[in-house]
Amino acid sequence: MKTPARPPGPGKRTVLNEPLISARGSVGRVGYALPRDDIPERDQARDLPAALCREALDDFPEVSEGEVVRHFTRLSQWNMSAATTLYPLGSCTMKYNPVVNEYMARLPGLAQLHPLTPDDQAQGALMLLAELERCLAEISGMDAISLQPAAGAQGELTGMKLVRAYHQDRGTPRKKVLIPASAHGTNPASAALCGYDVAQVATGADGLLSADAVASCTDAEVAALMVTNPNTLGLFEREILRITDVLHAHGALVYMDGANLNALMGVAKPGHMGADVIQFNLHKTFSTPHGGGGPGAGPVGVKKILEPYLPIPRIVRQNDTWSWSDAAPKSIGRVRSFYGNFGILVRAYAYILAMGGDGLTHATRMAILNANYLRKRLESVYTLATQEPCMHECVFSDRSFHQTGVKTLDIAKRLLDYGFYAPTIYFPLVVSGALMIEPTETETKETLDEFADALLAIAQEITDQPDLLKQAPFTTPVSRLDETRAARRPVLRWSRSQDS
Amino acid sequence: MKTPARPPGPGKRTVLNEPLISARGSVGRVGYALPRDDIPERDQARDLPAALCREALDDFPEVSEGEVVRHFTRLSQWNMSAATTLYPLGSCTMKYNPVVNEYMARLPGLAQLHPLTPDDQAQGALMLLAELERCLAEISGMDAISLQPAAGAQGELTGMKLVRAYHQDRGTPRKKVLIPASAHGTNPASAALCGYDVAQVATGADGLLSADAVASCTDAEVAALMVTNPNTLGLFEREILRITDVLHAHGALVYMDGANLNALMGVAKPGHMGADVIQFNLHKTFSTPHGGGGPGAGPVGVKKILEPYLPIPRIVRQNDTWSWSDAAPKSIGRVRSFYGNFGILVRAYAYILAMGGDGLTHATRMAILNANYLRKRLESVYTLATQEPCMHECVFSDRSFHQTGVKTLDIAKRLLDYGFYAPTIYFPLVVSGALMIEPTETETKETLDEFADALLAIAQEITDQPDLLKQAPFTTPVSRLDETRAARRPVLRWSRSQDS
Amino acid sequence: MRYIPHTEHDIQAMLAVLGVDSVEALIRHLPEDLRQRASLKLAPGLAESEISKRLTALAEQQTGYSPEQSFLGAGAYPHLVPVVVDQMVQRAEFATAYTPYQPEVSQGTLQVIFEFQSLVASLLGLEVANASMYDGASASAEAVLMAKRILPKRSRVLVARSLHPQYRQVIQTYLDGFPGLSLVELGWDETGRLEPAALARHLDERVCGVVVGYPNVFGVIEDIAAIGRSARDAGALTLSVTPESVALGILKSPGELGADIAVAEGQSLGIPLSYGGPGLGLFACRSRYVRNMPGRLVGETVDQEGRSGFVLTLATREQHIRRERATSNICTNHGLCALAATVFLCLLGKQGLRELALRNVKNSHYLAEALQQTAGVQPRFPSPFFNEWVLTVPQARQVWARLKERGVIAGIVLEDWYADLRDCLLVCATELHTREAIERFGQQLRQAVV
Amino acid sequence: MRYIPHTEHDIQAMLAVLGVDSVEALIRHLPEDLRQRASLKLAPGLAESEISKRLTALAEQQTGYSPEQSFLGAGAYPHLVPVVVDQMVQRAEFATAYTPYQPEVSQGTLQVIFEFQSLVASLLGLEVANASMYDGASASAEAVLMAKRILPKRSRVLVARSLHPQYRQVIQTYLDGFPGLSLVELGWDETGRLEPAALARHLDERVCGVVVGYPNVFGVIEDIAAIGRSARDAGALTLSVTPESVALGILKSPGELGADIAVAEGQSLGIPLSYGGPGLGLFACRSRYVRNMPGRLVGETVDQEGRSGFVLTLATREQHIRRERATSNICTNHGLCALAATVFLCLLGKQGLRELALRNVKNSHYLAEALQQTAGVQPRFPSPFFNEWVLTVPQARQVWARLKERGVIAGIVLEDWYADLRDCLLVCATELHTREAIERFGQQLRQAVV
Ligand SMILES: Cc1ncc(COP(=O)(O)O)c(C=O)c1O
Ligand SMILES: Cc1ncc(COP(=O)(O)O)c(C=O)c1O
Repeated sequence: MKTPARPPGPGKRTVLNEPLISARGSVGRVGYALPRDDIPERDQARDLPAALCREALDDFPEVSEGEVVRHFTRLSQWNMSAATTLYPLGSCTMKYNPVVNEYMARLPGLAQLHPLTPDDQAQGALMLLAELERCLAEISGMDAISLQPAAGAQGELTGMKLVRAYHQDRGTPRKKVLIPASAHGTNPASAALCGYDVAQVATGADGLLSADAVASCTDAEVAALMVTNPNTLGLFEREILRITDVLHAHGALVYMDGANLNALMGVAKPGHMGADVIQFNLHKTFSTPHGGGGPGAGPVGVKKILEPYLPIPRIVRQNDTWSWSDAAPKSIGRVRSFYGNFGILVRAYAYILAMGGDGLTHATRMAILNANYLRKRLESVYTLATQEPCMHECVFSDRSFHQTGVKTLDIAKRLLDYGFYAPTIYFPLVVSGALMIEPTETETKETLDEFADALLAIAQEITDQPDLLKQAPFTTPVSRLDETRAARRPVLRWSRSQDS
Repeated sequence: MKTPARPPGPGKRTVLNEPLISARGSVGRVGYALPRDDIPERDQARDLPAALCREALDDFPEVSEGEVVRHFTRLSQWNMSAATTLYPLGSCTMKYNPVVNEYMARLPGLAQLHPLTPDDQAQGALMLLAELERCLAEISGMDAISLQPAAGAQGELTGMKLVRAYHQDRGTPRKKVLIPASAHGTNPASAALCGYDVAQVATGADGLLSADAVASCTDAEVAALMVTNPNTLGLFEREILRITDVLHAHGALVYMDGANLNALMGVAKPGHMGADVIQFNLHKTFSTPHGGGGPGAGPVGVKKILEPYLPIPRIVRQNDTWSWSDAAPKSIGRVRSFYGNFGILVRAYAYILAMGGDGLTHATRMAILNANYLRKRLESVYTLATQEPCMHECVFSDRSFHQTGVKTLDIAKRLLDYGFYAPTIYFPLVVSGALMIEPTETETKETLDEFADALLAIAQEITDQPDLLKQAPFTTPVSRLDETRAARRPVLRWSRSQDS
Repeated sequence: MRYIPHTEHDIQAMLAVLGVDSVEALIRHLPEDLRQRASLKLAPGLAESEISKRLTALAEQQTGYSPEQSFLGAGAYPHLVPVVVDQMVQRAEFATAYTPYQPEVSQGTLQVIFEFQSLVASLLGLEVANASMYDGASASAEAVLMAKRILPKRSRVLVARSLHPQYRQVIQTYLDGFPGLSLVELGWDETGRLEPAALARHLDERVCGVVVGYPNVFGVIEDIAAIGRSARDAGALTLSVTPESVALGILKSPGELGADIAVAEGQSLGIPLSYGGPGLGLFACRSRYVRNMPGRLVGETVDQEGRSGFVLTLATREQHIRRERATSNICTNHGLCALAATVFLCLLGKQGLRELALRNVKNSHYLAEALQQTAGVQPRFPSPFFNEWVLTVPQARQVWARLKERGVIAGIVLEDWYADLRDCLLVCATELHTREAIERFGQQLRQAVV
Repeated sequence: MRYIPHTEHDIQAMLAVLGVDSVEALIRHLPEDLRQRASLKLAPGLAESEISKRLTALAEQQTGYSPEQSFLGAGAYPHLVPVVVDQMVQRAEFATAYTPYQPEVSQGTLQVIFEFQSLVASLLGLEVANASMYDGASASAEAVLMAKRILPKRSRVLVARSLHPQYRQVIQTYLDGFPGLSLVELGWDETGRLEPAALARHLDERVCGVVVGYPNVFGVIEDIAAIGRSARDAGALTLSVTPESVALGILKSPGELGADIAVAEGQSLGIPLSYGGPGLGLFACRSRYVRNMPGRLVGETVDQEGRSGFVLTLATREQHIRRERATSNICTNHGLCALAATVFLCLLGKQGLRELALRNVKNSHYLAEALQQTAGVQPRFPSPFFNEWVLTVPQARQVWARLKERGVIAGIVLEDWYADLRDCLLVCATELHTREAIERFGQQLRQAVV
């Protein structure tokens, strides 16, 4: 482990600056060619009256194909990514994304399939989706699946709509949704989007939700509890069965945020814990690339009681043919066009095929092992958010270095100099200056050791040279950016003046 | 144009060191899976006696798939490349490599085709090759083509074998090959490989070959002249017709090194200049990626008189079917297995399809314009190797900065700090400290200006701070490497001790 | 397992550090009755070549479907995708990074999003665009909610019935249960455009926004300017929704016509059809509404040395800070699709997008002419269109089925979506439809209509 | 033109700087009678989608060829290629760089080559390997020339006739006209191995090297150790040639058996068949001969701060320095194929390459058994083999043709290569041949032999 110098030695760079693409190019330059036009000449103004037509797209680039390739290739190198380094973002499950899945999603028969292709001509795609539904049901212990939601948050929204439809259907619309303080921001946002009032349930000092705390908030106005298990501190909610019982006893439902399913595959099923509805984050647990911020996929799984409300269309089988059906009078409707992020679903399915049942179980176990190992290696120097045993991620707080003036943010920035992406920081909110580390099962022991060594070296730097940290990072394409200025005087697009 | 600082500001890097892959991994770790073995159990020792079997490949890596991806992805970022910056290597024609060609070469029907597939089942591939032969003949003005040679140098070898076979066939084997002093090293090496004595013809002070100089060396022992046109100074050999006449008058042949064909397409044909045989460097003129050093492809084109000697097999057409034929009693034989670098030939063919005849002509003209433009922008500060008008590349010498102690090498290294790859240096040998710049037609005027500005800024640095240049580069993954040590104590492979 | 690096030795070494004797010990704190004993009932893991075989078999089971002879549009459009787009999307540094929380090592993603925002704002003719939404449909729903945030006292949103029905369904789903906002649908007139009388009837001080397709699901080009004027007069916002973004290469932008919020489906911009997803939601608005916008935003700023750089900004709108009071629940968006669209738009550029749009106009109008050569076939709405339109065909459903048997997918039978539009087909032609395919469709139609 | 950026305006601006009025003026110095007036007779340029259509059509014109039912080997072998290999090969930083002349910005390529050299040296069991040659055949020829350089006084090279005939042809071509070196071919014995008597007869002080296939073209595993002993006794070098590198995952390495120079065709290591090219020449030798080696070499060294780094080294052997006295004329080699093989070997690793090799042994021997169930079919040489072998089949040529009609390519008819080997087929099975395909071949053979 070499400590990065300050200022660094010669940088590891082979690419210098890259301006905005709008600053490249030349009037009339092109990077495309349309196929030959063999259709007889037509009067364009007759086909489309000039009054409907826009002026030229003047601030669009005019660049050659080679310029485009160079521009984006250069830009790409300024990213850290899971393919180039440990990317231990807690709650995000940045595991290795198998390359074969990329090839599978691009098979012409899948990538070029129009969503309105008559069902009898799209049997392969339908079978794939039906099979994926079956796999997700088996893994989660839920009864029925809808693959439609485009991401975790849309899965939550869908799930809460189901809850709403359920209570409505029973003639007892309810007003409140309970959400633990440690929950991910999308949980309260999704509940609110469904018109629910959000009531926060306190998380215990141990980071866990107690059945008593839940019971004390639960009444006939509670539509559901949104609970994450393992929760955002990486802890398995040990009282989950008692908790879900409390809700069910009050006629309320349990929404389980399945973003942390990577800690459960083959180990425990949400369906057995009393969850009535969960979402899957396929881009996390099932290893589809995160794409710099999506696309992901957020299927929902439900118990039988909620099945009638699932989004339309649903896949149904008749004899040996699969088809889409809108015949679901109680359905909440649609949450997006067509059937879901098919390209992502293909990748997730390919991943499940590669892993098999035992492989998925092994993944979960190794994810837990990795997180515990890091926790152990760091706990003597960094303060754990809680002493409870962790599952697939571990959370530290900034308590031990409060007096040095060093903040969690500084540690995160300094880690970049050591060649690692930073963990999730300042989340969950219940932990002071949280540092939330999720290594995933695809990292090697050696990498974990290097990462732990880096964090330990940084701990030493906090003591020895706290100012160093406040200036970090030193080895990145840019140094710390002025976020205040960005928010005060937002510049959200290029302008012509900027280009020159 | 910002001058790079010394030492640089924070580097543009997001990736730090990457050890040898042998330093990664763990005993028993794997990065592969074979398909399920459904063949009945067999006695391995009966199939293959143990005495024939090796011990374990102990110094092979044991790494996961994710480790492999990360290792090579990280390493890739340490390269400059034509896709990320101007790569103005003279004589190498580092033009933009169209991405579509990569997809074409990977079409399963081409990429998975076994070379011994019966001809009637490989008609598409054969047609493609036949069509490519036709295109190359048209572009070069030669009568017949063999696509077999794997690279330019193998094309030269093939060509010289043809020359040899020709003279042999006439009962007058000859001993000598004339080669101008400015020639590429592969020319004399290829001639020597064919058993010829190499006689050097002096290049004139203007960088050109004179017919008189050639005539004074030509006698009945001369088998051929190997001439490059435009030559390696980027100059069109104006006396080429007189020169080739001299050779032919003596019963000798003319080999033209076609590596600089990018300067001639649609402008002039080697076949009209008296060339009897040329090689094409498809990786240069026809834009196939250089691959960090190949694979390329080096087809040869010949005049009718040499056709009988072309390598076997040749493509022949009967009615509407194409097939391979070995029926060429005078053939020199084979220079490699099968038919040539098919995957590269596909890319070159796709390139020709994209460009069309006019496009290729335009490419040549713009390549010439770009080189002349750079020449003009630099000539007042850098000393031109010759005042002759240049074609697709221009060559400067180190004469003007001899007294500063700065060498061509230093300028090359300093260019790296400015974000550009360096031109070819110290070649051609006839120019003192040559700096040989070939921008190609795919570079924009803006990039040429940035590059010229960088070279002008460096010229200023030569005057102001010559020591700076001798230390350059400052912004690269490593600084200048000790080449003497590498050669004195060669370490050509990893050793177990190194890994730990 | 090739994706999981742990050897038995690694595991033992790690357990030793942990001071436990088995991985099992790490999950022993889970309630006994929740711990799964049985293995997952999934097939054993496969090698790469087996996965490839399996999926190739499924991919090739799309019997009879031939893209060349399919004239399906209706919310998803076949267009050329330059391979450079795919090549850039495959760059692992883009594909395997996540939301750029650490800007110093995410400038690649951030600059791309900034460029994307710039291009989208320009395409939609508005001042600000966000970093992407899931798709056009959910973006429409978010736009409606945004209008409500801007005009919180108002309780209605008017939605053209001619807006793509899936988009309307999604808006409806998002609105269900959303407090104080209901949806009113407005019909179309004989031109296929939003019926002015209906608009006038419903446009009052209770209305926060008017939502209209541009082009609408019939391919008809709505008069956004007129609608916008009416809406503005009523103090309501105009929301335009474009399911086919290539149309904006030639049509006046929603912004210049007066839309306050414009959304679009960006699938046409370099994203494969992929059986309908992932798509790309484009979202733009006037800058005065930026703080009500859903989704991520990237802004330009400077670093400590004054160098320009990019960061996520105005995040106080978002769920991770504002939680239940956020402008949206969106978190993971469609970043990689935004990259694809950015590369696509850069390649096509100023000239290319227009040329592409015009080629769509030309091909589809040529097809329209070819189809109308069959007696009884005529355009349902006598209005200009971009690349799809509705035609009346006697016995449309049977004709559609007959054509399908001959390998031609004659768009969709519109009755499936609009019970009141009998004997109508919605067909589409893009730059990918060759003259031959178009003429063949014309001939086949003649034979199929008997 | 999308690949060429010059606008008319750019051209004018550049011409203005040059002080000339046209591009034409820049080539006016060319002799008038050489200046081409007519346009090139080539079709007009195509758009990307048109190129793709054209080439897809050609690619699909390989009528009737089905890789699953093809049992062709004979110098080119179908093997699994993990997609990671292709993904790395597509990294533009590798693909579009050239020979790493500037090591400071080429460490990616250089380190890969260093790793490649390490893996190849280990695979071939020798001390030094170079940065790659074109293919196995030309590498063999270069190996022969190298032997001559090492033993310049000697004038003969002995080549086993059982070496792949294309390799022999290439050696012959390289030797033609090469001063002072001629080729003598040695036959095989009844086991298919190099005939010891012939070797003994020819091995004298005129011989610089003995070249033998390992396995040879019949799939037979030669006794390199014995040959090596004889050669060493005669002061000659032993040159082994492996056309199927996967075999070296299980066979003893040429180096440990006593080969002085070992070459191989690396196509099997992650490189697609691609109708026979590009392949990959592997080349290794004892370290005392390194200065006689052809091709590039990468060595490890340190930079000015003492950090380890890689450079091209020992270049004084090469054409760009030594010119006509170079050890070879090779310049551009097969760098990207070397990258592919490196990635392939890293993925398979110590365990995988062996497992892969054993699977080849198993599948091919199962096939051998299946084929021998047909009366009259038997192995031509009673020797161990790796994954291909020669079988005697009554009326082989007709049987081959009948099988072809049934969709099975029964390897090659060996008589085409060896007139004296009548009624022989050379067939191959690898890990890609399924049990089903193998058994089907067995059945079809039974039906074809009548
Ligand atoms: C715990 C948790 N829940 C929900 C989400 C939301 O998922 P998505 O980003 O896919 O919308 C996330 C991730 O961002 C998460 O970590
Ligand atoms: C002028 C010239 N001739 C011949 C060659 C040899 O070509 P190759 O490297 O493809 O063997 C080259 C390039 O390296 C060259 O520049």
